[in-house]
Amino acid sequence: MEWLSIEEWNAVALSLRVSLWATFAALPLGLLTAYALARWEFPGRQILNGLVHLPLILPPVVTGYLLLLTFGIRGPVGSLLHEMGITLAFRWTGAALAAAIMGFPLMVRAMRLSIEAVDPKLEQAAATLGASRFWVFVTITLPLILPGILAGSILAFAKAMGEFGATITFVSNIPGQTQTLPSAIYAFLQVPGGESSALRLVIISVIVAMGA
Amino acid sequence: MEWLSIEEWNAVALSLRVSLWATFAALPLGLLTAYALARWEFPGRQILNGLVHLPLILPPVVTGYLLLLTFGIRGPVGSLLHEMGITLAFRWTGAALAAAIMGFPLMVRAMRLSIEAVDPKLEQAAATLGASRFWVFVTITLPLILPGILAGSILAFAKAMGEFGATITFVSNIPGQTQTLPSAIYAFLQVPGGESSALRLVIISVIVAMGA
Amino acid sequence: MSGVTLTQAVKKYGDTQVIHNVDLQIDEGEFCVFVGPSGCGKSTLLRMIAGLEETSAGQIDIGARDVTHMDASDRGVAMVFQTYALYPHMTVEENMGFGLKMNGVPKAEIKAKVGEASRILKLDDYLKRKPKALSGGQRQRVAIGRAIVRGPEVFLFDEPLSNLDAELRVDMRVEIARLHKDIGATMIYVTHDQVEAMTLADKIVVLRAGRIEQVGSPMQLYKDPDNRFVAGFIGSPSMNFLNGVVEGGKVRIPDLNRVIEANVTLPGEGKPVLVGVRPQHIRVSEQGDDLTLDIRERLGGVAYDYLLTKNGDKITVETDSDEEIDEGSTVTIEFDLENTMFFDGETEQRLR
Amino acid sequence: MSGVTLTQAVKKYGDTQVIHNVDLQIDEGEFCVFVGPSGCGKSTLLRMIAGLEETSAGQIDIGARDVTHMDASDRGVAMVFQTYALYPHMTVEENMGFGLKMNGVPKAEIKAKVGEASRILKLDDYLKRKPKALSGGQRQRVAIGRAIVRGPEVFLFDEPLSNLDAELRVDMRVEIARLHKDIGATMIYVTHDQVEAMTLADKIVVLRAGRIEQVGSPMQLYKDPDNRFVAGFIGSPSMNFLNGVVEGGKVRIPDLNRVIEANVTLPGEGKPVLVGVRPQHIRVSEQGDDLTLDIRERLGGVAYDYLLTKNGDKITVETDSDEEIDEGSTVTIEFDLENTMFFDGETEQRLR
Repeated sequence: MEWLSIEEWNAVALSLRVSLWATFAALPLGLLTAYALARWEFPGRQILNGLVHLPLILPPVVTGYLLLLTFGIRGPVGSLLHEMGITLAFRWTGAALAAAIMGFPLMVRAMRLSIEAVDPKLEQAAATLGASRFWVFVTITLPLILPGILAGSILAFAKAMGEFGATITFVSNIPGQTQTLPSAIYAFLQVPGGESSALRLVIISVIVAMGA
Repeated sequence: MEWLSIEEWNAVALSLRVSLWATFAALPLGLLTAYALARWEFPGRQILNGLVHLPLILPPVVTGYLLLLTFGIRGPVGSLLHEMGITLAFRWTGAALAAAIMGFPLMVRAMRLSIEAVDPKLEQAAATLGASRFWVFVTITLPLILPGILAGSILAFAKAMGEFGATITFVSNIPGQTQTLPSAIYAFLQVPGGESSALRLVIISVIVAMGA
Repeated sequence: MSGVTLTQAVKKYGDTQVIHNVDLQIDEGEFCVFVGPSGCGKSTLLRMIAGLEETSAGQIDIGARDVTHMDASDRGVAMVFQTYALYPHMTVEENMGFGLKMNGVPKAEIKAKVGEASRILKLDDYLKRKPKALSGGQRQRVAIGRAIVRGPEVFLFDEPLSNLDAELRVDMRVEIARLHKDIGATMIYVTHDQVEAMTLADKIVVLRAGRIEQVGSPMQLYKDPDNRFVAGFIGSPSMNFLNGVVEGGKVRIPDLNRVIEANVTLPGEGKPVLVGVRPQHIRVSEQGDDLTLDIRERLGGVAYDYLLTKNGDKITVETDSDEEIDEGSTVTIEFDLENTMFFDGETEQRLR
Repeated sequence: MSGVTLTQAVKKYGDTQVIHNVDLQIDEGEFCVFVGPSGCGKSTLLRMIAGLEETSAGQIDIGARDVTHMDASDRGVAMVFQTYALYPHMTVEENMGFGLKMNGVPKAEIKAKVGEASRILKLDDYLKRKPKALSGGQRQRVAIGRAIVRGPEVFLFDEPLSNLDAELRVDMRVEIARLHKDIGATMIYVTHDQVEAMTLADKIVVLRAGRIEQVGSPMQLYKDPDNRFVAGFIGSPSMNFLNGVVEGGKVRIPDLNRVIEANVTLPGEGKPVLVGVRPQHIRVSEQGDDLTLDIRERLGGVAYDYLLTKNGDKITVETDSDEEIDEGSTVTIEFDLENTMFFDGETEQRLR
């Protein structure tokens, strides 16, 4: 990649890694949450729904701050993880966590809509035709909601690629460590003469966003 | 306000001003766009739809950068406006523009859904009962979509209150000038000893977000 | 009140023509029903009269006014929709008074007229309710009331009973018939249900594929249809059509191994004709083996025998006898010449 | 194939009981129809047999097996839904073979059985299509085929014809009757349409508010109903009920100013009774002024006269005469004792 400086290339690679990890790690939990919200009646359903949507409602900076409080080295979960050798704050893993949490509402919503669009009669018909619960899910439900799963993942990935506020607040903007694409663009704009670097990264961002 | 410093108070007041202006200024255009997308068939409808959703898809930092290119003092629109005595870049008006653009897709989507939910037969029935187009809109359409207009405005306002990436990129982070609530939180977190200020502003943010 | 006249009315969507040069005269005070299978253009034609669809060519007059390019709101009509189209944010009273309010009528007068209509339609107890608190039948009555209160020159009904269940549909049908008798206004009514058409109409317009097939009173269409389509569409169960061939001035029916007389002008020797007999005019007889009695349906007062020809064509017979011929028996049928119609096998036009 | 037995079956949602201690025996190979107005619990009862609703109390047996708490997939049934419930991501062939595939049947055998069913149902040309490329009637046939191929012990139909238009409904009704005759399987069929019930059933179960009102063959229910509800529900148009009072061992009908004989055990003097007469058994006569002829509907072969009593109650009369009594005339009615049923005015039970 001759037309990208190492620093720029680092930001692109990091962003891709962060976003892919964020999307794939969130996928099973997202599907489970979407299914639970769409199909199950349980106490606390409304609370779960609110919780999932929280990152959409709160300012990203606030979400990042709350992540810092919780998962920072001195935070309740963060200190625990730190003892187990996992550090999130100011690491790329933290950026992935922030991206996953910011993309989670979008992912869950798309999946939930696709699950709600499945006529329960289709699953009931399969049951009366001799299909067990597992086979009903695999042969009927899953193929029907696949477009929703895909759409949700793409939305989450795109959100992760563009996420800035929560990331910069939670893991800061350390080149090669936590400097994702948007952080890098921002950083280049602060430095005199950085406009051309910023422009190149903007173009990459736009291409990725349009592709997704 | 004794428990807020002047700087903190400034950020809160500025954010409210920016968000209210952004919401109210976007309202008529948003309603028109939503109506056009929901009801009218015209060439370029898909393009308009894509354009409206662009700020949702692009990373906020990129949107901010594009705003800077367009509305900056040296940008094509910005230089024109500058000659007319209107400067947007690095001013609170620019923050309002950024907030309006970021909230626009959410506003339009909510309004559009509510317009699409109105059965055209209701409007047709009114027409056959002798109501002109104007009265059909005022007596039938408007009351039915009012909840959607309200929801769209609240969403846009909440988005404006939380917007960070585009704002900081376009108008930077000048205390008392362009330092909105999220920018201020971010700024306080960068300074040693700023955590308590940040915490207070986070609490205000959360209250506003929950209220909306 | 006024009549409605369509002159060479045409509707096109882009290049697709859905209404083909329709000429029609609906007299003042007449109850006119547009009937036909789905997609025949009956609703489109109604919406053109209402002003909800633009007319591509031709002319539409209501009374003495040419309304072809007039706004719906200026045509002096009122339309009742299948889905009721009540305003959810208004009470029953406000819904019913809407038309007058839009025309600037004083409040006291609106109240009086709404009260009168609600008395006729037995809606007095529901005036303060919102539509969602009403049953389907009540909603449809409110929609009709809203049209009555407006006092239009022409009432338009677009399948108003299709969303009601069967029992209520019969009740509302009778109510609409009584309404027309009472107020005597011009009404145009669209339905796909030939029973509604038969029971309500002064004049039935049978449509197919955007063209008028026949216009006439219900009994005219039943007793004297112009073509196979109308003969098959009007009457329940549908008329049976047997394939025939002209042979020496008579008609041979291969399925029945029989040659019958025909008191009509037949096409040339060897040409195909269709022999039409209604299920009510056929008797099943065990003196033959041309047909099989496939299924018998008993409905209490009446029974239907479904017979199969050797080719698998179906013949329906209505019987009210308790006579017992076993399902699966071989049988034949008898019918009288006076109850038989003949149609050209190629053009499907009635032979007279 | 097996019969189905319900013993004291109960369904509750929370505190609301919707099925009340239903006892029912459906024999092997029988065509049993559950019929009743909406909300009567007929679909719930079917879904309890299918295993799609839990049974709150009581027992359900299919053949010799107690299936009360068994999973739907283990009950050996196959259900046909009103909305077809075809799998949009599978072809017609895959839809029809689904049941066998789930039961691990080899591909060749699936293909053979699907081929056989598609031949019976005339679906050969559509095997490679997706459901969305089919018409409503074809979809319903695929749904029925899917159930046939599975080879269940019991077929369950939940209002399978309600989404079809009137004409197709009659055709499909006849096809289902023929199917039952051909494969002779036990079938349970839910409908709100008494015509479907009358024409299809070996045994009709009339339900109201979660309770069985009467069980019997179609003609038993028509000719010998146990109570007013069944008498009014079975038969079209509905039976007329006139208010009467017991007076000196006879029944006085105030609306007709008349005292009639009754060959049944009447309740005590002065007690109310209902006099039931079907529209087919009434003659309209001009020799009286008890009633008004409100509206006459002509359907071609048959006509309905709607009469009003002085209280505004409606009496329906079916006539096939062309006789012309003007709408608005004052008339009276005649009917024979042998065609008259009496019901207790308080319990609404039949008096015999």
